[in-house]
Amino acid sequence: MNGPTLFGLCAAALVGFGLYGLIVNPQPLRKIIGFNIIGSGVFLLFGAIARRGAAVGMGGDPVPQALLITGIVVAFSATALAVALLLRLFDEGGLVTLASEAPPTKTTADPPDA
Amino acid sequence: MTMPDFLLTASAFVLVMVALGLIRILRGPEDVDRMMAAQLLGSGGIAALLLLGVATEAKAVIDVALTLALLAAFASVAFVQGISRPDGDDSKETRGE
Amino acid sequence: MKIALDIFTIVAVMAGAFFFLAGTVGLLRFPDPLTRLHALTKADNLGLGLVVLGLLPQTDWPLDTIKLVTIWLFALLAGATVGQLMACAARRGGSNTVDTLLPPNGNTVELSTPTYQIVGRQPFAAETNRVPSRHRDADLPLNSTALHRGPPT
Amino acid sequence: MTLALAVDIGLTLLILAMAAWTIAVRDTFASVIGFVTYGLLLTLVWVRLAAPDVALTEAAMGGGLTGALLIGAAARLRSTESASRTERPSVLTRTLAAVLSAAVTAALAICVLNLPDPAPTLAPAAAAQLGSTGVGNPVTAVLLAYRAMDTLLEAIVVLLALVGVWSLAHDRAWGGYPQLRSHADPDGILAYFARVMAPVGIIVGIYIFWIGADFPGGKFQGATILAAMWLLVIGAGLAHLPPVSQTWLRVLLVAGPLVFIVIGFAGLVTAEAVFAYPNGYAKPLILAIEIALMPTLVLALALLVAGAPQRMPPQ
Repeated sequence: MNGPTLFGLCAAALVGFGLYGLIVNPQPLRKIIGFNIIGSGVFLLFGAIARRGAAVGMGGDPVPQALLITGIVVAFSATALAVALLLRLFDEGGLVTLASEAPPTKTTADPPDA
Repeated sequence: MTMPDFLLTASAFVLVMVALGLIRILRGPEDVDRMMAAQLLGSGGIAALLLLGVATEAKAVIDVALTLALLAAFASVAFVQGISRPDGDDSKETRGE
Repeated sequence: MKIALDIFTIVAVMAGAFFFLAGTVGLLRFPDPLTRLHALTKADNLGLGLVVLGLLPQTDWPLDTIKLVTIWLFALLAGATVGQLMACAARRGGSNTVDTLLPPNGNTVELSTPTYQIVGRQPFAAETNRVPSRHRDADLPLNSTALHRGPPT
Repeated sequence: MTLALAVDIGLTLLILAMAAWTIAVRDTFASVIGFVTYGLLLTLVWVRLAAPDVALTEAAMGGGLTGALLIGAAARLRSTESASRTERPSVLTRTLAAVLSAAVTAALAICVLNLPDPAPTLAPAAAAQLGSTGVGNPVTAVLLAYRAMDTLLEAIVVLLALVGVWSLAHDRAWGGYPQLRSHADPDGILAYFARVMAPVGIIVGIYIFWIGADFPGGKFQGATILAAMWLLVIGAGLAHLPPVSQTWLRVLLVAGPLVFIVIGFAGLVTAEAVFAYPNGYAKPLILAIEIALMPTLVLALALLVAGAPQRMPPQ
């Protein structure tokens, strides 16, 4: 057992945890968090693979590392968009639910004037 | 025991301490208590990171710790604001634009 | 000279590690948020500070030294600010005391959207039950005896 | 080496415990705190995996900005907590989910244990070309020289996400001010904190950006720090976010990708291919792209956290 293998296994477990949370947690914000944990698990797996590619004096393969940075930024953007969608849903009805028999929503609310 | 070994041991010790402090995150009872544990993890993590970085002579780790210190402070402030704000609604705000 | 600096590093780092131990024990054992906060700041300020101090002789002058000291100053500044804000939040009874932040008449808050009042208000009433009544006075002056009233939890 | 492995094992256990708790805890607010803590631990793991560039990104994005984003949402959605709890899925669903998750974990673990040995790597190829870019940090060289298209698309993704967030505004708030406003006393402790922290933070952000060419760091990490400092100043009540209809804001937001595209396609004329840099000009051109992307990223990241416009624009 060495460091990269250990963290690779850790990453596999994280993907599992995140997937379970994504399915089971009813609140959409929790689903977003679960999704982020899946994402970080995938990143970590990728990072462990990058670490295994250490050569010519570099601590790891720089190509996966560069892709990881891209991935983290894109994951943040996606999270921000998801959160914005969620908040808009909340503004519409005051409730946030993904249940099929959603309670009747009130009329569209207008934002206050500045 | 050489210097890197000592620093690595110290780093592991601080991490263990912080890990025990995380029990407070599990127990709560209030969000403030959880935040304190997160704050402890923040400073403990920075200390462990610095010890680790100096032990392995990885210069970049100091920059990581610097970033962590900045952003951990930012996140803590965002958290306290979130806690003292019931639903994020700000219509009680009196200062106009 | 090298040996003297190394001994200094060892002593300072061990002292810093001790304060992390103290902070953890305090965080786990102290009875209420305000005393726990007291323990936390020891780990924050002294623990990290002594570790940084101990590492100074092992790093290169000047850039790394400046960075290390800056990290500690950030931690001090953030610890002091967040500590005060957290103490305010803890004094109000933590995050669940929605009612303490509402105006005295209780039920009419001008929320930005009419919908919030109908749907969004309901759970608040349920939350209210969890708050000890003596924590409901939101506007006590900071230096009042209120600071000493935290209930053992 | 065994000592280092012990640290790794401890870190792994800590991360797994934190992730499990973040998933399992009832309260959403507590879950967000758990997630930020988890991000902090991941930063340590990236350092252990010898990826300081990724560690910097994770420290800035994972803990800081994502934490602020989620905490704002959790605070606003707090009133929906108890309604959501009633929707807890049945035992059957949970069992099936657990089985599925365990199966995915097992499959991934088998893959990890059967990775090819010796591991394939592009490090020698990257090292061989490093000299021709004039950049010292291989990760930056990969981001801006060999895989420049990825980086361009990434900046555009951030921009598109921002457009998506803005398009969620109510009709009346269209082009108006984002929600984020301060409750802080402008003479209070938070204002003091922001006054001291923000200038130093801005210097650190620019420093992290600047050293990115030769050492771990770069525009994404630096931009995240600067965005966080801007949000801090706003949160302390010392400044306001501009309405999103401001022309200067929109110009700055598109300027970065535009410069990137122009330089990229200029490669068609000056060098042989799109996103190729003419000999000897690689470093200044990479620098020009980074500097142009910087304001775009700072504004876009901060405004992503601020969310959709909620208040009307000035008449």
